[in-house]
Amino acid sequence: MKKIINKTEDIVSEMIAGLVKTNPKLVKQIEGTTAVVRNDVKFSQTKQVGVVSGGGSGHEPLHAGYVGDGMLSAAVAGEVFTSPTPDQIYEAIKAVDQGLGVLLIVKNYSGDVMNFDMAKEMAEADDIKIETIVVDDDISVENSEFTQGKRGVAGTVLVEKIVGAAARSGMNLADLAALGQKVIDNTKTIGIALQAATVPAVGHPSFELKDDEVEYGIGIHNERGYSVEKIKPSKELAHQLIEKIIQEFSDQTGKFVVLVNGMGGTPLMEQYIFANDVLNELADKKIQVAFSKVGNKVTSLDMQGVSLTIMKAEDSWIDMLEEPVNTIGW
Amino acid sequence: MKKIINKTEDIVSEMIAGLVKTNPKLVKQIEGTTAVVRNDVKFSQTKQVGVVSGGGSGHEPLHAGYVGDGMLSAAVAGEVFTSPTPDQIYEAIKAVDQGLGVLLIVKNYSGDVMNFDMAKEMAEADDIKIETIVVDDDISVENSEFTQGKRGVAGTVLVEKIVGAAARSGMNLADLAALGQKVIDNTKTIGIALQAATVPAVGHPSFELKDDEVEYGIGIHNERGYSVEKIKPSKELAHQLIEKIIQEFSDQTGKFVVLVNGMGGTPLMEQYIFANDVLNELADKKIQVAFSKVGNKVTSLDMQGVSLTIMKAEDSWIDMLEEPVNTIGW
Amino acid sequence: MELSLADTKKWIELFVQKVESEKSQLNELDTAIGDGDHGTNMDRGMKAITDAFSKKEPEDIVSLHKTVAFALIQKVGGASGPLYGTAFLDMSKKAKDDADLTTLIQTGLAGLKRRGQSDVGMKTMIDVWEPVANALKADEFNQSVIDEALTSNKALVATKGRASYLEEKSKGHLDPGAQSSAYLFEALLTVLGA
Amino acid sequence: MELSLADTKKWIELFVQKVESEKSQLNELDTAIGDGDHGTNMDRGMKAITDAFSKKEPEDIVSLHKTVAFALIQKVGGASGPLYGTAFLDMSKKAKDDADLTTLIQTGLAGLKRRGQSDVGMKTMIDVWEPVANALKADEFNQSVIDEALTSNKALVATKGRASYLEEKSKGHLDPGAQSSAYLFEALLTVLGA
Ligand SMILES: Nc1ncnc2c1ncn2[C@@H]1O[C@H](COP(=O)(O)OP(=O)(O)O)[C@@H](O)[C@H]1O
Ligand SMILES: Nc1ncnc2c1ncn2[C@@H]1O[C@H](COP(=O)(O)OP(=O)(O)O)[C@@H](O)[C@H]1O
Ligand SMILES: [Mg+2]
Ligand SMILES: [Mg+2]
Ligand SMILES: [Mg+2]
Ligand SMILES: [Mg+2]
Repeated sequence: MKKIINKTEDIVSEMIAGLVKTNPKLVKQIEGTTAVVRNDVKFSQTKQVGVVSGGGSGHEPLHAGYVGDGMLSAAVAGEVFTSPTPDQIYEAIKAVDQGLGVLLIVKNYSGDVMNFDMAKEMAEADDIKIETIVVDDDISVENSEFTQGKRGVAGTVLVEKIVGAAARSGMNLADLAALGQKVIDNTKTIGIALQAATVPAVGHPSFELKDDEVEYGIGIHNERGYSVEKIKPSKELAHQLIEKIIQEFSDQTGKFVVLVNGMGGTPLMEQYIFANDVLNELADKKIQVAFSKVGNKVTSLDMQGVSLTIMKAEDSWIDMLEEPVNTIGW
Repeated sequence: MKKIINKTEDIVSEMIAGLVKTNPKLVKQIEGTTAVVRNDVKFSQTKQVGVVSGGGSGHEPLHAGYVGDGMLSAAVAGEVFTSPTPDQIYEAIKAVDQGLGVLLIVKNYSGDVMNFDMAKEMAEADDIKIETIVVDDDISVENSEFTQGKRGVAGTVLVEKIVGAAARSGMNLADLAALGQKVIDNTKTIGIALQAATVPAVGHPSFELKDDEVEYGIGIHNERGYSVEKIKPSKELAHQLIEKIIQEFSDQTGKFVVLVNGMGGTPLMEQYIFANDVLNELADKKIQVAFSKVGNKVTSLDMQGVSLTIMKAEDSWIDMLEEPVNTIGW
Repeated sequence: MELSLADTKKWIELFVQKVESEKSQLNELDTAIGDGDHGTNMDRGMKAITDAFSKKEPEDIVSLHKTVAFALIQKVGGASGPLYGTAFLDMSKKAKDDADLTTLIQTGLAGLKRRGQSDVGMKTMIDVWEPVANALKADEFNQSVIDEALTSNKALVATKGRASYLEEKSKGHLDPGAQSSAYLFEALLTVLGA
Repeated sequence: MELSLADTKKWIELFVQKVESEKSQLNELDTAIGDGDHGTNMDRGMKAITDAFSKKEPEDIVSLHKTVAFALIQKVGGASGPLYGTAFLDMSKKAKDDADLTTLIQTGLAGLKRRGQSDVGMKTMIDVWEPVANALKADEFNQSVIDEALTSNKALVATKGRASYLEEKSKGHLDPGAQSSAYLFEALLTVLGA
C-alpha cells in the first residue's frame, strides 16, 4: 500500500484539519472533535432547522464537503469506514441547533444508526428536538424487516441537497423529516467495482478482482456485491444497471434525476462516458431526466468503479437540486 | 487494463457528449468538434474578450470543466494526451469572438503550441484579434532557451480562473494577455507520482514504480520526473516539495496561493492530509497563504499522486480567485 | 457471586491485552464478512480504557464499569462501540443495586439486544453473550461454552450488522464481534480461575 | 526528378500501410521517451488519408499533397500533426511552381523547422528529413542514409519535443517521429525502385 499519509491513526484528524484550513470561509472545526460546522456569515444571521449528517471517513467529499448554506449545517467524521462516536455527533447537534430542532441524516449501517441514536438520546436530554432519517438507497441488497436492510450509499448526497435546500427555505423539522423520507423512498442506487478499496489500517484491497472482472452491487465499505462478471463495454454496464434499477419504479412517467458517482479511483473521463451511455439508454426508454450530476460525490477511498443512482423526483425537488450552493463538493 | 469505456477511439467524443448532456445549462458542444462553449444565458447578453483553452484529454475537469461565466468561454479537447487539431481550435475561437478578440491559454507542449499557432493563423485570416499565453509552471523541468522549456501543469487552472475573472470584468485583450503572463511568471508547480497513468490505447501504466517508491517531478502525461525515492510520510513529501518550490521566489513576503492537486487516482482524503502538512510548513516559514484550493483539478487519467502549486499573488488576484463561478470543476 | 474490584479490573486488563495482541486477527475476520476494522476499532477502545484507568483508578465496580463504558462509547465508534459501550453502561447502572456477576452479564446482554435491535442467532456478539449468561446462571461456565458458541456462530447466516449483506455467503465465517466477546469471556474465565 | 502522380500516390499508400502495421511499435518508442501516442496519432492520420483518397481521387501532385496535409492537420493532433501537416502543405504550395522531388523534400524540411522552431540535432524527425534531403540533392539517397540518420538520432540528447524533458536520459532511445519519418522515406525508396 502506498498512500500520502502520516500515521494511520492521525488520518481523520489531519484530513479534517486540511479541509478546514483550506476552506476557512466555509467551515470551521468543532473543538475537540473531527466534526465541522458552517462558518459562513449567513449561518449565525438566519435561523433554520439544523441539518447534521456524518459517518465513517473515506467517502470524501461526503459529508464535510457538503457543509454550507443550503446543504448541511454540520458534518461528523468517524474513523475510516467507522461510524463516529455519539459524543462527537452530540457536539455537532449542539453547534447547529438554533431552537428549531435538528434533522439527522444517517446512512443505514448498524454502527451509524446506533451511534446517532445515542447522540439523539443525549441531545433530547438537553431538550433539543431531533428527527432522524435513515438513507437506504442501495438496492443491490435485499430489503427485509428481519435484516439490517439496504445500505445507504451515493443517493445520500441527493438527500442532503434537497433537504438542505428545504431547510434553508424555512421548512420545519417535522416536514423536513417527511420530505427526506419521501426522497429516500424514491432514490435507488447500484454500484460496481473494478478494484476494491485499500483501507489504510489493513494495507491491501479487501478483495481481489481479476484483470477482466467487475463486481456488481458492491457497497461503499468494500461490501461484496451480488455477482462478479467479465468486464463489458460501458454501454452494456449501463444497460445492466438501468434494467435492474428501473424495475424498482412502477411508474416511469414524470421526472427523474440521475447521479453517476465515481468511487474515488476512477477518472472523471470514464464517469462521463458511462453517464453518456446511461442518458442515451434512458432517452431510448423515454424516461425523462430533468437533472443529472457526475463526479466523485460519495467515494470509497481509492476504489475503482462507479455507482448509478436514479431518483423519481417531484418538480420542487428538481428546483432544490438546481439551487446554487457554496460547498466544497457539490 | 480495466476501464469503463466503449471503443478506445470513441473515448473523447463520448466523454464530451456525457459532459454536455449532464450540464446543458452550462455548456454546449460546438458542432462537428469535441470543443464546448458557454451555454449560459449571460454569454450572449454580455460582451467580453473570449478566453479559449484546450489540450489533450485525460486531465479532466481541465479544460471543459472550467467553461462558464467568469472562467473559460470555450475549451477544446484533443485525443487522450494529444493536442487538439487547429480546425477544432479555430471553431472554438469563432464561437466565442464577440469582436473584442480572443485570448488563447496554451500549456507549453510542442504539440499544443503548434496547433494553437496554426489555429491563430486561421483566425487572424478572418480578422479576429488573437493573443496567446503559454503556461509553463512545472519547475521540475529546467528552463532553457535551447529546449522545449518548462511544461504547463496544474497551475493552468489558476491562470484560467484569474484571467477568466478579469475578462468577465471587461479587461481588454492586450491587458488580459499581460495579466496572464504575469500570473504564469509567478506560478510554480511540482508533481509526484505513486503510480503512472494507464493510457487507454497503451493498456498499461507507462512506467513502473515499486510498492514503496514515489517519483518526483512527473508531468501530467506520464513524463518521467527527476528522481525516484522511497515513499515518505506526507509531512516529509510536503517539506521536500516546498523547499524546492520556494527557492524560486526571491521575495517571500506578501500573499501566496496554494493549490494541492490530485492526479486522478488519489483520494481527496490524502490530498487534504498533504494540504494540511503544506499549510503547516508554510505557516512555520511565515509565508502568508491568502487562498488555497484542494482537489482533482488537473488530472492525469488514473495516475496516483499529487502536485503542489505555489503562486506569489497580487491582492487583486486573490479577489479574482475568490469570485464565485459556476463551472463543473472549479 | 460478586467479582471483587481487583478481579474485575484484572478481567478488563486481560481483555485489553488480548484484544491488543489479536488486533489484526480481528481485522481479518472483519475483512472477510465486514469492513475490516473491528480490531482497529476495539484497539482504540482498549487504549482509551488503559488511559482512563491510569488517569483515575476506579474506586468501585460501578465506576469501573462506567469508565469502561465511556472509553468505549467515546473512542470505538462503528457498531461495536455503542454495543459494548451500552452493555458496560447498563452493567454499571445495575451494579449500583446488584453487583452479582451473573446479573451483570445478563444486564449487559439485554443492553446489547436493545441497542442492536437484535437477538441470538443473527451472527453477532450476542451469540457469545447469551450462552455465557445462561451458563453462568446454571453455574456451568467454562471454555467449552465459549468454544461451542463460536462454532455455532460460524455456521450461522448473518441477519444483522454488515455481514448480513453477504446473506448465505456469511456462512462458514466467524463473526468478529463474537470473537472479541469470546476474548472478553476467556479473560473472565482466567480471573475466575477456571 | 519529378515523381509521377501514380508514384506519389503509391509512395503515400506504402507509408500508410507501414505506419498502420507499425502503430504499436511507434507507440512503444513514444512510451519510452514521450507520452506513448505517436503510433495512435499517426494511425488516425493514415486512416484519414485513405478516406480522403477514396472520397476524391487526387488529380495532380498539388492536390495530392494538399489532401495529405489536410488529413494530417485535421486528424493527427499532437506535435506530429502540425509538423507533418505543415510539411505537406508547404510541399503542395511549392509543387504549383516546381514539383522536383528534391525541391519538395527540402521545402517540407523547411516547413518542419519553421513550425517546430527547431533544427537538426534536437532528436526529432528533422534528423531524418535533413540527411534525406541532402542525399537527394547529392543523388546519393539510399537505405543507408536512413539507417545512419536513425543511428545518430538514437545517440542524441533531445532538446525539442517531450523527450527533451528527459534530458540525458533520452540518450540511447530512438525518437518516434524520426522512426515514422524513416518509414516515409523507406516507402519513397521502394517507389524509386532503389
Ligand atoms: N445490530 C447488531 N446487534 C448486535 N451486534 C451487532 C449488530 N451490528 C453489528 N454487531 C456486531 O458488531 C460487530 C462489528 O463491529 P465493528 O466492525 O467494530 O463495527 P462496524 O460494523 O461498524 O465496522 C459485528 O461483528 C457484530 O458482532
Ligand atoms: N519542436 C519540434 N520540432 C520538430 N519535431 C518535433 C518537435 N516536437 C516534437 N517533434 C516530433 O514529434 C514527435 C512526437 O509526435 P507525437 O507523439 O505524435 O506528438 P506528442 O508529442 O504531442 O504526443 C517527436 O518524436 C518528434 O519527432
Ligand atoms: Mg466500520
Ligand atoms: Mg501526445
Ligand atoms: Mg467493521
Ligand atoms: Mg506522443
